[in-house]
Amino acid sequence: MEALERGRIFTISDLQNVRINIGEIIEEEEEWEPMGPHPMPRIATLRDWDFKLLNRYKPFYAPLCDMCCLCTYGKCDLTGNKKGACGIRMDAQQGRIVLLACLIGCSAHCAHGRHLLHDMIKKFGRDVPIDFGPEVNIEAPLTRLVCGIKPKTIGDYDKVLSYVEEQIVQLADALHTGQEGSHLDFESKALHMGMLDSLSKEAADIIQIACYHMPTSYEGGGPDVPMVDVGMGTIDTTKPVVLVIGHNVPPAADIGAYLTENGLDDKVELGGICCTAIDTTRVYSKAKLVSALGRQLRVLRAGIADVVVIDEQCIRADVLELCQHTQSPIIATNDKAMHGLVDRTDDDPDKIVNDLVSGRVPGVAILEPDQVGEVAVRTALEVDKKRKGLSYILSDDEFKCYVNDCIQCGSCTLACPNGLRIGEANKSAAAGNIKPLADLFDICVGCGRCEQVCKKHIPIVDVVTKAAYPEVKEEKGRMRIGRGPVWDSEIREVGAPLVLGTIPGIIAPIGCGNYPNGTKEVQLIVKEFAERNYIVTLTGCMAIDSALWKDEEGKTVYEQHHGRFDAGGVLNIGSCVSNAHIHGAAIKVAGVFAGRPLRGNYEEIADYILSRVGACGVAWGAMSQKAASIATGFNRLGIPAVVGPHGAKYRRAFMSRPDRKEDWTLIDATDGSKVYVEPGPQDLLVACETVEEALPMMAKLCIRPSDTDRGRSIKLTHYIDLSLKYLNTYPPDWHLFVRAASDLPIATRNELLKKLEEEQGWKIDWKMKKIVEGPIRAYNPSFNPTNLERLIRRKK
Amino acid sequence: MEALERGRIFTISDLQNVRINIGEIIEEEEEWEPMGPHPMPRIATLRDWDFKLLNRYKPFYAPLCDMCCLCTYGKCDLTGNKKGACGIRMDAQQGRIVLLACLIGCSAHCAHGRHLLHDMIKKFGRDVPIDFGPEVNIEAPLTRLVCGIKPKTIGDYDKVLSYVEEQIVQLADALHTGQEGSHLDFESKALHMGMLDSLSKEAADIIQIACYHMPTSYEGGGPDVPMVDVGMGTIDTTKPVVLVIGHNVPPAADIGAYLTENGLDDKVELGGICCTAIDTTRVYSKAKLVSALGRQLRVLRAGIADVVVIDEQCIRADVLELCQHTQSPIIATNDKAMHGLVDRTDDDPDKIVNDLVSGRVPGVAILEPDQVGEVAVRTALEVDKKRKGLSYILSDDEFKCYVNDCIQCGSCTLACPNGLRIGEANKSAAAGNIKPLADLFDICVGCGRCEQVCKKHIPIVDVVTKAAYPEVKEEKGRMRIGRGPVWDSEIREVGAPLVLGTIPGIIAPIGCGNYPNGTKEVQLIVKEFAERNYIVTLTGCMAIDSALWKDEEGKTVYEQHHGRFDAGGVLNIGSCVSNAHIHGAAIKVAGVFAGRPLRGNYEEIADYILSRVGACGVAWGAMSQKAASIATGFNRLGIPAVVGPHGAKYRRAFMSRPDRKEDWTLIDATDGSKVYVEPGPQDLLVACETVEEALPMMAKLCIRPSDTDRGRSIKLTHYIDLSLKYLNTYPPDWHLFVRAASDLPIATRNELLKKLEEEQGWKIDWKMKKIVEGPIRAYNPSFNPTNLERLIRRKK
Amino acid sequence: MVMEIPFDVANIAGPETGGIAPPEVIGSYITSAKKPLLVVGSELLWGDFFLDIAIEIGKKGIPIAATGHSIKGFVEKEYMDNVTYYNLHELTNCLRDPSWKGLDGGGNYDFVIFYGILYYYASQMLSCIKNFATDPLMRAVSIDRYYHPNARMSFTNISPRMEEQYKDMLRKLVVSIKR
Amino acid sequence: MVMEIPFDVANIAGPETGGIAPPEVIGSYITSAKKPLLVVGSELLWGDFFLDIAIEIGKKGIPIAATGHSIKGFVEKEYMDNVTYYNLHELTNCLRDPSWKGLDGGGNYDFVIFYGILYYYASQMLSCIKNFATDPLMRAVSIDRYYHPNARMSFTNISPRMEEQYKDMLRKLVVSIKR
Ligand code: SF4
Ligand code: SF4
Ligand code: SF4
Ligand code: SF4
Ligand code: SF4
Ligand code: SF4
Ligand code: SF4
Ligand code: SF4
Repeated sequence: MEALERGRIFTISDLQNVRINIGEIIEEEEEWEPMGPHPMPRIATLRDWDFKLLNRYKPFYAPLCDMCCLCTYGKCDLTGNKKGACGIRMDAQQGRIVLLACLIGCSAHCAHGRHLLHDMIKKFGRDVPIDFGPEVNIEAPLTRLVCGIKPKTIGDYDKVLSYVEEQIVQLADALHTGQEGSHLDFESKALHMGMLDSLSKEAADIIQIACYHMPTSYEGGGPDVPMVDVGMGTIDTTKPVVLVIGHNVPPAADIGAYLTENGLDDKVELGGICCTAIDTTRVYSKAKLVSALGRQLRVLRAGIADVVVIDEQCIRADVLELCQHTQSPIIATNDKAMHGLVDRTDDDPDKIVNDLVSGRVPGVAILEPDQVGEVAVRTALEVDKKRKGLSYILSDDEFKCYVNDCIQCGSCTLACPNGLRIGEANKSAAAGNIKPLADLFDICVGCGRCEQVCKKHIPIVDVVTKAAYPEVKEEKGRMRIGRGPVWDSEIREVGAPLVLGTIPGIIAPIGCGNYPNGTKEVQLIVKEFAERNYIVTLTGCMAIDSALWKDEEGKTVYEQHHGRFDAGGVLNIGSCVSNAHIHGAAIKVAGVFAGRPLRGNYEEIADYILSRVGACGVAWGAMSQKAASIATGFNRLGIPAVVGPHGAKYRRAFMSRPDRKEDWTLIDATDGSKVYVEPGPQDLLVACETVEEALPMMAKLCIRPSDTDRGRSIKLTHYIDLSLKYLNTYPPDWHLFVRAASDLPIATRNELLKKLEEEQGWKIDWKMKKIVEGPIRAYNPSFNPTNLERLIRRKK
Repeated sequence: MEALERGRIFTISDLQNVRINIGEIIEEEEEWEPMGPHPMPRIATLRDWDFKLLNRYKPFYAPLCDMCCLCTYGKCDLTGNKKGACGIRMDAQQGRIVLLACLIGCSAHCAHGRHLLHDMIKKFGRDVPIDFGPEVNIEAPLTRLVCGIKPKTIGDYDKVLSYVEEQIVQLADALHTGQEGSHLDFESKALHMGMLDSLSKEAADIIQIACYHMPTSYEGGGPDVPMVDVGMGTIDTTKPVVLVIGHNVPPAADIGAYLTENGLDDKVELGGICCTAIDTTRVYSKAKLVSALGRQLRVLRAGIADVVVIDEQCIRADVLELCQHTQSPIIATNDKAMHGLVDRTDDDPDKIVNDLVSGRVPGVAILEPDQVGEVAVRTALEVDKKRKGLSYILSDDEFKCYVNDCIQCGSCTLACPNGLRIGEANKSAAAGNIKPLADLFDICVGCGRCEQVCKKHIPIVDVVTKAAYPEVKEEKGRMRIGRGPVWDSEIREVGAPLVLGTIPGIIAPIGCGNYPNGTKEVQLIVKEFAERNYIVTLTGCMAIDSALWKDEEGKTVYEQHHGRFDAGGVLNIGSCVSNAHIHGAAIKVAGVFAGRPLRGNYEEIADYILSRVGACGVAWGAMSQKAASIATGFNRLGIPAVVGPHGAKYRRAFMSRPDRKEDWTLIDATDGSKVYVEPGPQDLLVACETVEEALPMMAKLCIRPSDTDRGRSIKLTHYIDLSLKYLNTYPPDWHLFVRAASDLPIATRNELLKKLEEEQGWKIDWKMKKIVEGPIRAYNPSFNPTNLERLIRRKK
Repeated sequence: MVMEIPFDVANIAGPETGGIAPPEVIGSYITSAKKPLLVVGSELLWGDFFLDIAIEIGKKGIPIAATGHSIKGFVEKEYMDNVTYYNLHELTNCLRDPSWKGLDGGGNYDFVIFYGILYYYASQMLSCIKNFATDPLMRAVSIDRYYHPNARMSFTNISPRMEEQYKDMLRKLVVSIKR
Repeated sequence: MVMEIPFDVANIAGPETGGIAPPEVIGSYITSAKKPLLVVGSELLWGDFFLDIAIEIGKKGIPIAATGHSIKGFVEKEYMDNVTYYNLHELTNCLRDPSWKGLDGGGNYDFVIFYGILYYYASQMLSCIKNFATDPLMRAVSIDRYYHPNARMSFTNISPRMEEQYKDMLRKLVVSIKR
């Protein structure tokens, strides 16, 4: 047989008497766009871009541990930037740990995507089309941008995920003792991992949207997605309750399908926690959102579930123990989280149900999603009967005993990640005032560490829940279900205002629920920015938690605001994996609005976004490794992120130094000249101590060097206004962002010019209302900022 | 176009006017063996097997840290098996950390293999045949066993590595906060990772053997491989010296090729450290082995290298700093370890050489292996001239000053992983006796931690080197170069004696150089077992270190013993990745000798090996994450491993409890009966405090339930004999292994029977010389041990 | 040196942990500083008293970086001499760089006093200073109601019912800062 | 309780670290044991004196598990009463299991004394006991020349030049074990 070259066009007529065993048929790809410079970048491909970022935003390290314990030379003491036995220094070691966190986070998304793909191909075949309706032409911005691939069917994601997997393993190798010695290279690798993370999320969400017909731009999708109930009070516990927890929707989807097929929609409650819950509402309209991660322990302890179905990620490691306590059988549905349960995949459902209902086994593993629905629902129906009348909320007497038992020893406070003063609250409850205890309910992140140390064996979490129960059981919010990708048509509308700055920015609250002061702050962030005409795009736990709070009229932020990707919109994009569409929106601004080529062109697009797209992520409760890789993925694409104070424990931040002029010199692509610019965005990753501090910070981080004067004046208005509102003062650096009088809001222009003259010593021509001297640069409407030499149009 | 199904036979005549763009041509695979039950197992596929192992060898945990710091809820205090904020307990957390270590280790091997494959396909194409000569039919035992694939060309490793990468990422996902709650499931995953590790190593070594024509069973391979020089004294420092460090051979191979092509073989020294060095000797006969990992710091400090070329793994993280000190330019050749150096791939060699020689840059990165040779050699030639006359060994005066400076404060001792008493040795040196200092040279693992804390800024490592220098500079050992796979023909010869026990076992010293008492102990292990007719198969650092010591006649263990896979052989299998061939040998015993089907049949083969193949690994200096995954890979396949005392810091061991009868009940496949057997092997992973303890332990761990009486008597002889020799006493448990008088060595049978009667109260029929009562089971020559119900031939 | 449990019990960073000292000792340690900086955070707003203490320290000529939203308090008290809003993360990012010009343009500080800052956030920033602001050495202390192992010196953990004693300690501290 | 640096300086496991105590205190603590076990390791062979101390403790009726190759010393001294060779890893694996029958078949121990064992190996085994042998509680002390944070009690680090003092401490310890 003739040797055939891979990738060459090969004409059948050349062959005679040949049988070909077709491995993979690659249709000749339509030439949808010429390939860019960096398709499927490897570790070193985009390192130059990373080093540019890392030079301006020099990695900042705050070790959570001064030791390294990664090999048996250790523990090594690295305090004071000392070297360990392998020669590594503290700075590189911190970079390594950051890379490790991003690795775990990215792997979670990628493995989830791969798992989905396996299951979906098995169920629907490889050829499920990727078609998101008339308004979405760029179906997969990250896939195009990073891989140079335009996916047509879910089968196309095979190579995308293989690429990601290969890269993850390459990066994992770099973690080995005796590899990198430079913290910058560790960070470049972490940024690479972050990019892979974003790509993986896009893959996962696209696969599930395609297969489950989740909302897109077909009817009922986009801004018009329906609302769904949120809160512990939304579950009717008189019915059998199935509770799903995790991130991988197929088992929950099967439960929904089983309920519908068997006419049980109104007889059985299907509720969920975290992202599986969000995604379940995208496929099954009767599903309810019980809570975000922060309340998982409390929901489980409250015993509302007759059956708990877990899949993967963000599941309490003690879920089995907790469910045994409330006599709720558990079904593990994913090989990544099997909790020691016996694998009963393919076993007779009758037998499994029987074993679960009788309590012979505390739970089972069923790894085939399509076998879960029947077992879960039938078990819930039976178990519900047995559990009728049982209550796991403390009785009044129990509550009293416990709060009286407390000796205010303070151990719980020392064990609490937030240092909550439980002893004091107990004391006050014992004296008759339960408010301090009840108030803890929202602030507590529900981790249970306090209970591990209480010498009086007080079930602290239950005590707090009891105190708050009157409100909790009424808790009923409303949330728009996850809408998935932002439409190209929406981008076309807002592209100009966004880039020019007249829509002041995109605020993207993402991720977990480790908030310093409870869920209410999330709602405040959403409200504050939506009211100021920012576009607010939510995903994951923050999308859920912000739905818990209502205004005076009883409306949640979703009810107060429209769901369009437009000024003042409050969008639930979807689960954690859906936040890839926020990247997607930024990328589409460059592609759809600015006409930049996307295919294999990551560096240019990231450069574009960094200088022009005023977007800012906020992970106010950032907790997990996924949050680390998500933020890092935003950062590589040029999008800054603000984290809550716990975020300082990620060990690394990316902050610039506005006082270092050399770091803030950009190239004007128009003529290649170097321009010293205002610090926009000043940081790529920064923690704020309080929400009051975070609000103006986020406004500031939406400022970009490319802003028009009108846009800048709007952004400055909000920056100054939010500072005045929450910090009672002008921000000390607002003048840095003033290039010309026209950058100042008209309403306050005089006042501000006066301040510039008096406080900064700027020269003002009061007649012309012009700034004559002072700004770091003059406003130049044709400024075409870039960090990339190769984008200079004509060299001078 | 018609839809074509993947994998189906597809006849050309059915198509008309069609052009097919061939993606990948899969030749119809010859049916070489029917597919076994578990090809390409996923996480849960072999979990039953794991749980069997984990039930007998219950995971033992010794935390190195009582805290968890993996997410921003932390640090969590898990002391006393408390739960963290995510609900995880200490035991599961330790399993998680073990999985993490194995992940990093396995990724190193897999990523190395993938990197090689990329480079080799680029250089040689996909079709390099995998052909290891007439004596090797089973070219890739692990690939067949795990994947069900019989690789024909290196291109076939694409799918093998994709499989591994996918699984690694799945397992990495399981590390995320909120996944597994059971330590058993973490361990099952670690075992899965260990298996993937072994497969990855096989892939990597097979690819490089195939492409570089490394020794196989063609002429000059196998037992007849040549010897090579080992030791710091073997480098002629009057010549320009290129020093290669790491694990990935292509850049070093290119250096060798460049030297040969340019007639510089005898003008430039090519020396190496670690596995790259081993593999370089497999491709370039003039290469020299300077040292194993343990001396890297000292070799670099000694400044013998004019150019240092690093690739990946086991490179000191401060290599750049060290090379700058000795004015040796450095070339980084791998994207996993770039050390912040500027990427000069594809740049003009003249310019690069110039920059390096002039010292304008301390080093460069060149990621294309075939560009390295020229730059490295030309740079060495030039730099050598500049460095002539420079010495980095302390002068006598400097040495005196330093030892006098020492105030015996003891800080260095507290910083030293081995607690070495440097202050005392300095004191003695100051008083004129340098022996204590010189003696430290071999014990010190060369980590440099001591120097980080010395308030007197004494370069302790240099001081020790100086004291030992007279011997060190004479250090010249001889080592057989890595021979690669064990031959099928060898297996055929030794299969019976091995399984029957007349060759008492295979001892496999593997891995790193973190020895408790220096390199000499490695040589002792090799010598002791080779002299007792075990087969000793070495790889990696232990292969190098054991070559450093000579007997009275000036011979090293390699010179004393033949290199056949046969009784008394001392084989250097190769670098770390080559130790897959030790798995391979065990697998071939089951396949070639016992005729068990291999394809996709991991569980059965592991079961076979566990009960029948008396092999035992020893990682006396186990240090890295790779060592963790290597050992775990051995374990899943049923091969035990002994580690040095540092191994206790891996946190987890696998030890059985011989006193728990229920754990030691096997099935006799002949009739399905349950048989309570002697504990063979007693442990799968155990640390020994001293080499004296390790020697009898290893002999014991070669005992298997399937031993014939003759075989058992030989194994017992060595177990008892080694105990008597090194512990001065009979092992307390030797009687457990006696089933019948015929299990006892004839020479000492009477004496031993007497002891059994007196000490254990067994009943002996002295006339018949028979044991009448006592043993835990009678010897049954037709016993067919298994742990797998499904292998019972006929159920009773 | 007395042993104390970190306010977050598992906040044990490694071999180098700071000591516990009474207000007078910390006060005289502060007095030894060449160029000190008082860094305050949002917990300062827990009571007028705490803000007043900061102002008293400020009045001794020690400049104040107001992090979190603590600046609010100073504005309300109309004390803005030498008080500058700064984000704590960004501030620490500057502090770790010896070439930073400081809030006054006159150069970096050799001594920082953390006060009124959320425990774990403060701890992380102290960790950065301990590990990286070593050449020249920057000394950092905390005068919060928590034991801070990453600071060179701090008080013990003080429970809410000891609030009065804590106030007393702060008063003593102010007195013992001589400048 | 005095603070001490672990003999391996970074051997800091977490919030729970053992105390340092003089020989008399450790001795009386041992005296309080119901069923103690002396676990010795290879460093016992560093000198006859150390071996003799073990034997003296053994003679008080405390059984000895000889780990590493320390058994050699006992054989040479011809003291084998209640001395059993055991691998330390395997021994600890048994100790962590409340249902283990012990060396005498009479049940597990409530107290173990580590002596003459390589520092880091001992430390790991003490960590296992501390974290997992909690129900019922097994107490573990070290009488080596090292501070062992994973033991409930141990001596301080003793440098070679303090060898005589260390021997003295061991003598005092033996005297203070009352059985
Ligand atoms: S890095 Fe984490 S696990 Fe390691 S010593 Fe520090 S706290 Fe412990
Ligand atoms: S990886 Fe390096 S720093 Fe970490 S324990 Fe090992 S030798 Fe020490
Ligand atoms: S640990 Fe228990 S007793 Fe102590 S203060 Fe907290 S709730 Fe009260
Ligand atoms: S459950 Fe709530 S109160 Fe208890 S430690 Fe966690 S956050 Fe603190
Ligand atoms: S937002 Fe964070 S906590 Fe919530 S489900 Fe996603 S990863 Fe989990
Ligand atoms: S992963 Fe779990 S135990 Fe570890 S720090 Fe996070 S919450 Fe704590
Ligand atoms: S640290 Fe330095 S001065 Fe102290 S004993 Fe060691 S070598 Fe001597
Ligand atoms: S270099 Fe040698 S003496 Fe120094 S700390 Fe390391 S092992 Fe100990």
